[in-house]
Parts: sequence; C-alpha cells; structure tokens
Amino acid sequence: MAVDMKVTLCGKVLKNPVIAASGTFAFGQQHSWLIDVSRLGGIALKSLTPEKRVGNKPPRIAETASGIVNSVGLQNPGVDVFLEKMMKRVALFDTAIIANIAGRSIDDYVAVIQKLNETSIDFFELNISCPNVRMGGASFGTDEGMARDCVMAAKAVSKKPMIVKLTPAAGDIVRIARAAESAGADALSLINTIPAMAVDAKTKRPILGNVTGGLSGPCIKPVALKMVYDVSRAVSVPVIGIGGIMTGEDAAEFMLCGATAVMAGTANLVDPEAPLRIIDELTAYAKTMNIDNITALTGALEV
Amino acid sequence: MAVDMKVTLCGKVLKNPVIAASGTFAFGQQHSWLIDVSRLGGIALKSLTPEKRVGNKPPRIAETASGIVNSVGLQNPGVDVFLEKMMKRVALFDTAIIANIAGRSIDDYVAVIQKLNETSIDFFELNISCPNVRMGGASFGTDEGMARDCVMAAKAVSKKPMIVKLTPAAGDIVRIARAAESAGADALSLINTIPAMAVDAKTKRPILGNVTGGLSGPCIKPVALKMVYDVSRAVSVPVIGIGGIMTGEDAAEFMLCGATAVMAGTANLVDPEAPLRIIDELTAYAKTMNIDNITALTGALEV
Amino acid sequence: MFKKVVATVKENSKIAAGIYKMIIACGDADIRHFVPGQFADIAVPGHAELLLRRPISISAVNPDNNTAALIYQIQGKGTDIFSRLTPQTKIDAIMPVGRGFYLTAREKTVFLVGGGVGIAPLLSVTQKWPSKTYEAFLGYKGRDYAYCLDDFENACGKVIVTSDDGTLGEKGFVTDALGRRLIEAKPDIVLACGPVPMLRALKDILSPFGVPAQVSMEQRMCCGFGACATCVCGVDHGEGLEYKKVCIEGPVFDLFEVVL
Amino acid sequence: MFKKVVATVKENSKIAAGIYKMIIACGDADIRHFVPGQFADIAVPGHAELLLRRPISISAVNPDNNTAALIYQIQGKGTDIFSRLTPQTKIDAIMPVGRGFYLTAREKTVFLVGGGVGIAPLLSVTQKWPSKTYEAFLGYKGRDYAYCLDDFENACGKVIVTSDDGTLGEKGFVTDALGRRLIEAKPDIVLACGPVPMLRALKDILSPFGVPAQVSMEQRMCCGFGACATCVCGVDHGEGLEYKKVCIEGPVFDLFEVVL
Ligand SMILES: Cc1cc2nc3c(=O)[nH]c(=O)nc-3n(C[C@H](O)[C@H](O)[C@H](O)COP(=O)(O)OP(=O)(O)OC[C@H]3O[C@@H](n4cnc5c(N)ncnc54)[C@H](O)[C@@H]3O)c2cc1C
Ligand SMILES: Cc1cc2nc3c(=O)[nH]c(=O)nc-3n(C[C@H](O)[C@H](O)[C@H](O)COP(=O)(O)OP(=O)(O)OC[C@H]3O[C@@H](n4cnc5c(N)ncnc54)[C@H](O)[C@@H]3O)c2cc1C
Ligand SMILES: Cc1cc2nc3c(=O)[nH]c(=O)nc-3n(C[C@H](O)[C@H](O)[C@H](O)COP(=O)(O)O)c2cc1C
Ligand SMILES: Cc1cc2nc3c(=O)[nH]c(=O)nc-3n(C[C@H](O)[C@H](O)[C@H](O)COP(=O)(O)O)c2cc1C
Ligand code: FES
Ligand code: FES
Repeated sequence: MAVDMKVTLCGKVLKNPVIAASGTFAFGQQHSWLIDVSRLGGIALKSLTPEKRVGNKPPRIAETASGIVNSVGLQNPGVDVFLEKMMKRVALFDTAIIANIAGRSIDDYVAVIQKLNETSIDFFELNISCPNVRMGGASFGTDEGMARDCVMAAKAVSKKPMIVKLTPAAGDIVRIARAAESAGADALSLINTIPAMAVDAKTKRPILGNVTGGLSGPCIKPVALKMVYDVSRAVSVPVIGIGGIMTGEDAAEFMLCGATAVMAGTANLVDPEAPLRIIDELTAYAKTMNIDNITALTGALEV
Repeated sequence: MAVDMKVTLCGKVLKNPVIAASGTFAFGQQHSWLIDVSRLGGIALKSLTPEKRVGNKPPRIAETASGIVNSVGLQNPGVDVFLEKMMKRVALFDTAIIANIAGRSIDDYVAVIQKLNETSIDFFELNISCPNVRMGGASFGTDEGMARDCVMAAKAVSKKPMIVKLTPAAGDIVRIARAAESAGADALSLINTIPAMAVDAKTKRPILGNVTGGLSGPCIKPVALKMVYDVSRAVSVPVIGIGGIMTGEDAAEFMLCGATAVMAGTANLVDPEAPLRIIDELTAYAKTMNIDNITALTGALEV
Repeated sequence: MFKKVVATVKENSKIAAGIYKMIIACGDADIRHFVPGQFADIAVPGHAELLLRRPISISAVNPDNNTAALIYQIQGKGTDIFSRLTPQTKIDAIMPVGRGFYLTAREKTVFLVGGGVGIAPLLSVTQKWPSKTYEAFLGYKGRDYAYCLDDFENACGKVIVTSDDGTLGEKGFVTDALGRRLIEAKPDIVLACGPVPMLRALKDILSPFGVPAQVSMEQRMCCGFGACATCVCGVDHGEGLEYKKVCIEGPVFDLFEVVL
Repeated sequence: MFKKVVATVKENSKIAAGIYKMIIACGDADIRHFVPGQFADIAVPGHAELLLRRPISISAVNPDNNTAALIYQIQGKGTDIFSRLTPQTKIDAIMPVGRGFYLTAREKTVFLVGGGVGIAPLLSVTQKWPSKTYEAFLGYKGRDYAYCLDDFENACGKVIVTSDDGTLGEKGFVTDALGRRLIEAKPDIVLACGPVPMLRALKDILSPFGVPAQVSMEQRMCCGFGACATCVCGVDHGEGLEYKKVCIEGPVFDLFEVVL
C-alpha cells in the first residue's frame, strides 16, 4: 500500500514533509541541474535582504567532526535583483516556495516582505538569527522582546503564512518560540546553525576568514532534536525540524519529536541527491512501520 | 630540546595542561588500572553532592554522529562516603586533584565545600549546570543572578582556588562568565555538555531512560572553541577549555583560543589511554612548532 | 584483570542467519583467568564518527594459542561493520571485562537457559566447570538462526531446543519448556542469558520452585571499564533501588535482585 | 555539464614524494567536453565524519576508455585516505566541474607556469590546443617532488625547471625564471596554477609587460556545484569587490581581476 506523504502546513498542502533548508539550495537552480527539484516538499530560498550583500571574507567553510562551520554571511543579490532576474525561474518549480528573509533592522524585514507579497511565493520564513544593528548586534532571535517586535511587524505587512526560524543561540529557545507564536507566527522552524569556530593548529589561525561561523550537519542533530521536542510541546503552531538530517530516519526522528515537516540543509550540499533520497527513505520507513499517512509520525514519540 | 609542559593555574603548578574532565574519570580508580594517572596535569573528580544520588534511569548513553549523549545524572556516593572511603586513595595520585561540586541549592554547594576544605584537594570546581530547585529547576549557570549568588556563597566558605564550570545552555555565556568572575571565581572551565536528545526511529522511543541528556565529544568542539575564545577575551581569570578534545592538536586549538589548561572528557571514556596520548601529542606539537614553553600557546591565535 | 589490547582478527564468518563468529588473537589480554560471562569491549575500526565500543561476550577462549571466540548478531552499524572485518585486521579491545557466572562446589546440576545470541556465552560454562551435570534450554528464532547446537549436545546431559516458528525443536518459548522440565527435575542453579522478556519469564517460572539463578544483563555502555556509570541496571538487595554498573559489577547478576 | 557519478579507481600510485596519480573510470561523466582547469569533487569514501568533498583537478582525460587522471598531494586526512584507495574502489564524484582555461585563435604563444601540485592541470592545455606554441615554467620543491617532466618536454617547445633547493633545474622561484625569459620573449598569454604566493609574484612580474594571464584558484569548498557560495574568492572587474564562486565561476580567473 502506498504511503500518503502529504502534509499540510498553515493550510497549504506539501507533497511530502521534506524541504530544502535556506542557504543550502541557493534559488534552486544548481540543484535543478542535478535533480528533479519539483519532487521536494518545498524549497526555502537563500536569505534575501533589501540590499545586495557581498558576504563574508573567505575562507567560508571549515570541516569539523561530522559537521561543517560556514560563514557565508547572507551573500545574496538583494530582493530587487531577485525579483527581476530569479523569481521567474523559481516560480517554475512545482513545489512550495519559501522565501527566507533577513535584515539588520525591523524595517529591513518589512521592506523585503512588502516586495515579495505579490509574488507566487507560498511562505515567508523570518530568519531572526540576524544581528540587530540598532541593538548593538545582539541577534533578534536571542531576545524575547526583539523577536516579538520583529515577528509582529512582519506579520502586520505579510500576505503569506509566516514561518519564524529560531536560533539555537537563544538561551531558552522555548521562550523565544512562545514569544514568536504570541506575536503571530504561523509556524516555527528550528534550528539555525550553532555559533562555532574552527582553528588550524598548524598555522595557528582560525580557518574562517570571518573567524567564527555557524555549525551544521549530523553533529548538531541531538541538540536540534531536543529543541524541536521542547518547542513543539510548548506551542500549538506547527514546527519544522531542522538540524543534521541526512537520512529518512533522521527526518522521522524529528517528526516523532513533534515536527510537522523537516528541512535538510547540509545534506543538500554534501550530496545533491540527498533530498530525494531522504524522501524515499522516509517513505520506506513509513512502510516498514505500517504507517499509511506520514502525518501520523508527528509527535508520536512514546516517552 | 625538551618542551616545558608546566602551567600555573591560580598559583598552583600543574605538570602539564591536560586534566581529566569531571564525570569521565570517576575518582581515578578505574583509569589507574589501565594507565599511570599521575602523569596527568590534574584530574577532576565526579561531581559530589551532599547526599548520595542514585542517578537517572537507564539507558544512560546514546551514540550520535561523532558524539555521545549521556544522562548519568550526578550518580555519586555523597560527600561523606567519598571522604570516608575514597579520599585516601585519591590523595595517592601525584597530580592536581579537582573536586567537582554540584547541588540543588546554594546550601548544597556550601555544605560540600565545607566538608572538603580540610582535605588535600587542590581545587574546587563548581558545576553550575545543575538545576536550582528553588527557582523552578532553571540551571544556576543559565542565569546571571543565580550564577553570581552561587559563586559568591561558595567563595565565602572556600579555602581553595575556585574554578567555576560554565554551561553552554546559557544564552550568552560571556555574561555568565563575567558574573562568575566578579563574584570571585579564580578560574573558569567550559563547556559542560550541551542539552540534547537521541531517538530510536525503529522503536519510536527516546534512547535515554531520562529522555534528554548532555552531548559531548568531537561534535561539540567547534561550539566549545568559540565559547572559550569569547570568554577568554572577556575575563582576566584563567580559562580551562573543554569540549571534544581527543588529540594533542585539539588541546592546542583550545589553548590558542585562550585556554590556560584543558580538560578531556569523552576521550577518557572512549579510550582510557587518551589522556596520556593527548599529553604526548601536545608535547610533539609544541616541538614541531618550536615552542619551548607550552604556556606560549595560550591566546596565541593569529586573527 | 582486563587490559586494553590490540587484538587481531583470525577468522570471521557467518554461522547462522545474521549471526557471525569471530576468532581473535588476544594480544596482551589475560585470557587464562577468563570467566564465562565476561566480554570484550571492541572499538569499531575505521569509523571515527562511532565513538562507543561494542560489548560482545567471549563465548570461548583457547589459552594455548591465545585466541577467543566471539559470537555476534548484526544489530546495527557497529556489528554490521564487524561482520565485514577481514583476517589480519587489528582491533582495539578492552578485555576480558566483567564479573561472570559463578559456580561453587555446592551446585552440582546446572540448567543453562539461553535465547538467541545469548546462547553463545553459556557454552564456556561447561568448559570452565566440566564436572557439573548440565541441561541446556536453547531458544532460537528458527532453524536458520541456530548455531552451536552440536557443542551443547556434546557438553550437556540433555539439550532442549525451542524455536519461535517451530522450524526447530518445540515451537514456543524456551522458558515454557524449562517450566515443564522443572516439574520433573530441579537443578541447583540456573544460569541464563537472553533478551529481557525471556529473563522476566524465567523469573516468573523459577520463583515458585525457589531455584536460584544468575543472569547476564545487557545495557548500553560507554567506557566499558567502570569509569562513567552509564551502563547501569537497577538492583535491589532489599535496601531499596541501587544502580549497578553492568560492565564491572555485572554483567552477571542475581535474577532475583536485578530489575528487569 | 557536470554530473554526480560513481567512478571507479583503476590505478593509484605514488609518482613523486607525497604526490600520487589516480586513474579513475568516470562512469556517466561527460568527459568529452572536458576543459583544462576543471576538477572532480570527490567524497572521501567510508568516512561519514568527513562531510566535505575534496576538489582535485583533472590533469588529463581519455575519452576512448572513459578515464581521467588525477594528480594529488597528501595534504590532510582526505588526500591521505585517497592515497590508500585500491583499484575497484567506487568513489562518489561530481565532475567535471568549473570554468577552465580558455584560449582563442588569437593566442599563439602560451607560457604555462606551474608550481608544485599545480603543475598537473596545465598539461592537458597542450592536449586541448595542440597547435599553439608552448613554453613551460615548472617549479618543484626539489628533485624528489618532480613529476610529469617528460610529458612537458614532449609537449612544449621549451621547459624551464626550477626547484626550491636547487636539486633540479635552477635554484629559486619559477616566477624569477619566467621574469628573465620575458625579457627575451613575450607570450600572448600566461596560464598558471600554483600556490597563492606564486600567483602574487606572477602578477608583479607580468604587470610591466602587459601580458594577460589566467590563473586557477584554490579555495575551501562545500558543495562544489554552485549552491552554497562558500568557495568564493574576491574579484574586482573595476566596479568594486565582488565574491565569485571558485567552483562554478572559476576555478580559472583573470590574474588581474582576482584578489590574491
Ligand atoms: C555485556 C554484554 C555482552 C554482549 N554480548 C553480545 C554477544 O555475545 N553477541 C551479540 O551479538 N551481542 C552482544 N551484546 C549486545 C551487543 O553489544 C549489541 O548488539 C551491539 O553493541 C550493537 O551494536 P551496533 O552498533 O550493531 O548497534 P547500534 O544500534 O547501531 O548501536 C548503537 C549503540 O547502542 C549500543 N547498543 C545497541 N544495542 C545494544 C545492546 N543490546 N546491548 C548493549 N548495547 C547496545 C551499541 O553498543 C552502540 O553504542 C552484548 C551486550 C552486552 C552489554
Ligand atoms: C579547484 C581546485 C583544484 C584542486 N586541484 C588539486 C589537485 O589537482 N591536486 C591536489 O593535490 N590538490 C588540489 N587541490 C587542493 C585539494 O583540494 C586539497 O589539497 C585537499 O582538499 C585537501 O584535503 P585533505 O582532506 O587532504 O586536507 P585537510 O586539511 O584535512 O582538509 C580539510 C578541509 O579543507 C579543505 N582544503 C584543505 N586545503 C585545501 C586547498 N588547498 N584547497 C581547497 N580546499 C582545501 C579540504 O577540501 C577539506 O574540506 C585543488 C583545490 C581546488 C579548490
Ligand atoms: C552554507 C550554509 C548557508 C546557510 N545560509 C542560511 C541562510 O541564508 N539563511 C538561513 O536562515 N539559514 C541558513 N543556513 C542554515 C540552514 O538553513 C540550517 O538551518 C542549518 O544548516 C541546520 O541544518 P543542517 O544541519 O541540515 O544543515 C545555512 C546553512 C549552511 C550550511
Ligand atoms: C558520562 C559523562 C558524565 C559527566 N559527568 C559530569 C559531572 O558529573 N560533572 C560535570 O561537571 N561534568 C560532567 N560531564 C561533562 C564533562 O566533564 C565535560 O564537560 C563534557 O563532557 C565536555 O567535554 P568532552 O567533549 O571532552 O567530553 C560528564 C560528561 C560525560 C560524558
Ligand atoms: S560503561 Fe562506563 S561504567 Fe560501565
Ligand atoms: S562550493 Fe558551494 S558554491 Fe562553490
């Protein structure tokens, strides 16, 4: 018997719960050279900011035990160039499109949302891991008040369902999750990368040009699972699980911990075929477990 | 030319900067069956509490990508039994002895310190990752005020140098570090394990009897390095680097990031000979780098 | 006492469905004092991402050529990798570890009760204490999963075999077979190794007969030599629950004290 | 266009101190349209803890038997593992990737400048555009590190060799040798590959002569196919600094535009 892989997120039906995570799928083009992008449940585009960003000084990637540390730094063409040159191609993918939005101030977030409101984009994802320049650079996502203000302002102008992407750098992620929910978030996605660093003992230098970066990959899965478990029990909006998902079983673990859908990030970069493999493996897992509707996994952990 | 491996920590000279981390070396006995414990720079004993603790429900260990999640839960015989039955044997090791102290309330910490004040123990290490029962279970180490109060109370009764061990679960570890320093900490050690979880998709159950636990091992090294780098630049007391140290180069990386000494944890469990190997490798590294005094590494990162 | 040794794979082959037997040369390990029930704690070679050693019971030792036999089932990543190790591969093992089965002069008739891969460690009991009278109760999933049957036939006065699917011996639980046999004959002690449900059934069946029993427990382990207290199981000597380390305080415990 | 393929190791052997040559059968890769300077991005087999692929230039292709040659130096963990791969091992590679060297009818004399393991990718330039006149300037650490010398002798009108320690050819920097030669003869273009200090010296030496040059850049990479923007180097076309992806917008860049 076939497994029904569809999941509903904020009223929209996804083909399956596997979404490509922001920053690991660019705007879909490079992966489309190698795989059928439309088989995915959705794709989250690289973070967009109002202005073009050149990004951080290279090197921007370091390899660590079962993980990677990146410091790309939101390099993106800016929302206007995106709209002019890339949106058309993105719209051709037959999958849910999530525009990930970043900024240095609340106005930045609002500006990007307003420009994307009339497109065929399906969801917004608010990347609140960004430093708030007005507040001395502390990230929106590590402060309850800033997170709430940011989400409220974004919701006020948004015409699309709003996913808020949480950062593990928050001391108490459940508090930020609750704040985002009460400010109107339609869904939460977590986790973004964990602040980290890599050093080359031989040269006595940091490996990254930016000194520090964000850790992702299988190494962070245990941390992400706990956060998804804690957050999904604390809020009533749907949660999207992210962090080190490399296989269908990894995806299943996040769903068991309460996720409605998942995002694979590092996996897409390490193996361009990974997102499709993850879908296939998750389907096979559901079959083995005699689950005919993948939604049955969400929160089904037996504690 | 021989490398001088000695480091000075709060006025006490250690043979070398490699210390066994608390909870991964018990009270030294098991390792002494397999290695010469006295070759270590120091050993941090398993956390001691006023009363005996039976610890958490098994299973207590899960394997994750390049890491482990444990939920031992401070199982220990209590400080009285320790003094009566174990202290004598511990005192025979010719290495610096660090008593790690845990509690559910400030009184707990104070009680243990008072009982150990007259022993030959060299340092106290305050494990402030523990939940404060009076404050609804939030950990002392995640709240500036609680951390300060705890350190001040402990310092007030302590007759030995006081290391305060920080938890990565703090949203802003630098703030807690500063609070601990201003409350009188003589040194800081970081990081403790990262809150985490492991799930068995096949059984749909958490692997740990306690559901959640703490992540350690090579997977956390990039996170720990950044915290050590940030904290050591923010405080003037010495910092002990901990997190995923498996090799001499790993130890060197922490020292480059500002650590005066390091603690290896998971490594001791995975390979009982690891601490000695780490010392040898660190010595060899220093030779290769033409460093004749290992203290030269501390903070020598070229950024 | 156990040591950390570099052992060498001598043979490694499938002996039943999903079950393998590996013969290793034990390097510096002290196997002369091996006690049945003890295990080797083996690092997974060539896989830096898998930090934990895998505990595998030593099913037999041969001090003459310094080898030990390990019988293991493919369970997950580690044992799958073990099954593909070729002769001459060096493996990092801590061995022999643990408190094994313990028989005194008082116990003359011994019933051995094993389930699945738990059958393996019981065989060496008959080698260690050859002058006892043994009966073996062996439960397999089915014919394809059976191994070491001849060895037990040779070493024991009686061997009763059961299988889950009835393809070998009696169909049903090995503990049920034991229960029927107990009505006819009562041993001085039962030594058992197998999955927890089997051990629970064993406890229920033995209780009314007042027969003492030692059982080998499994638990997820980290260090395997007593330093971390992750590997515990609950034990109650009558003074409340205590957690004991399976690695060095076990793996063999009194069936009537251990929490199953 | 590049593909993700399952390639097979055919040969793998040491050709100089710390330098290896691996011949791989390229599976479904489209190597007929290979351009010199392109690379293969190879996952480290059997090491789940090492997530990143390693980029290695394709030094030659043979479309007749669908093979490619990779010449690589042991640098760290990944290349060390590569050096121990045995024939028949399957490897996961994305290939051929990147914008390679580009010659038009206008360039008739070409100087090739290579340092160390950067020498390897230059050889295929002479195969791709056989009708040009070539001179090669090859810098090695020393005699023990030299490889492919005969191939360059065959393919180029002139080969000038330098070594750091003077054990082979002239002692000194390859760029100094080039500088002396430029006084006698000026090529239409220089194609170069080697460490950044060499490329910087090259820029200094070429500037006064107004000779255009293309250089192959190295950068730490994550995906290797354009999706992550981790692999960038700075490029300035005169409109301010921009970061370009070395994997698909390079690895070959204009020496006078790239930030070294
Ligand atoms: C004292 C003792 C003796 C044992 N003797 C044998 C034996 O002779 N033959 C045999 O086939 N098996 C034996 N086992 C069980 C064996 O250790 C596990 O099957 C094996 O560790 C599974 O590893 P894996 O990587 O294949 O499985 P995975 O599920 O991938 O392992 C993940 C982690 O869980 C641990 N783990 C998983 N299952 C068990 C288990 N049942 N017990 C303990 N740890 C587990 C692993 O060691 C590893 O750390 C014994 C266990 C113990 C504690
Ligand atoms: C386009 C391109 C072509 C290359 N062609 C060749 C070649 O033909 N022959 C050859 O010997 N080397 C070549 N290199 C360099 C080669 O990729 C590195 O030496 C190799 O990745 C080192 O991996 P490691 O695991 O041995 O070293 P580690 O230091 O253990 O690697 C750690 C991480 O850093 C990366 N890294 C380390 N050094 C470099 C480097 N110099 N460039 C890029 N990434 C690096 C690795 O890929 C890995 O992700 C090329 C690099 C690039 C970018
Ligand atoms: C190279 C790289 C770039 C990323 N860029 C972004 C980004 O622009 N915006 C964002 O919200 N997250 C970004 N992320 C974070 C991922 O979307 C994801 O949250 C994180 O990597 C954890 O998932 P993973 O372990 O599956 O990679 C990036 C991650 C990587 C590895
Ligand atoms: C099994 C285990 C038990 C631990 N118990 C304690 C403890 O009792 N007290 C404490 O302060 N830290 C404890 N820790 C944390 C370690 O001391 C160390 O901070 C942490 O494991 C990170 O270092 P590592 O990656 O080298 O293991 C424990 C860690 C492990 C793995
Ligand atoms: S596994 Fe560490 S004490 Fe038993
Ligand atoms: S390595 Fe990902 S874009 Fe170049």
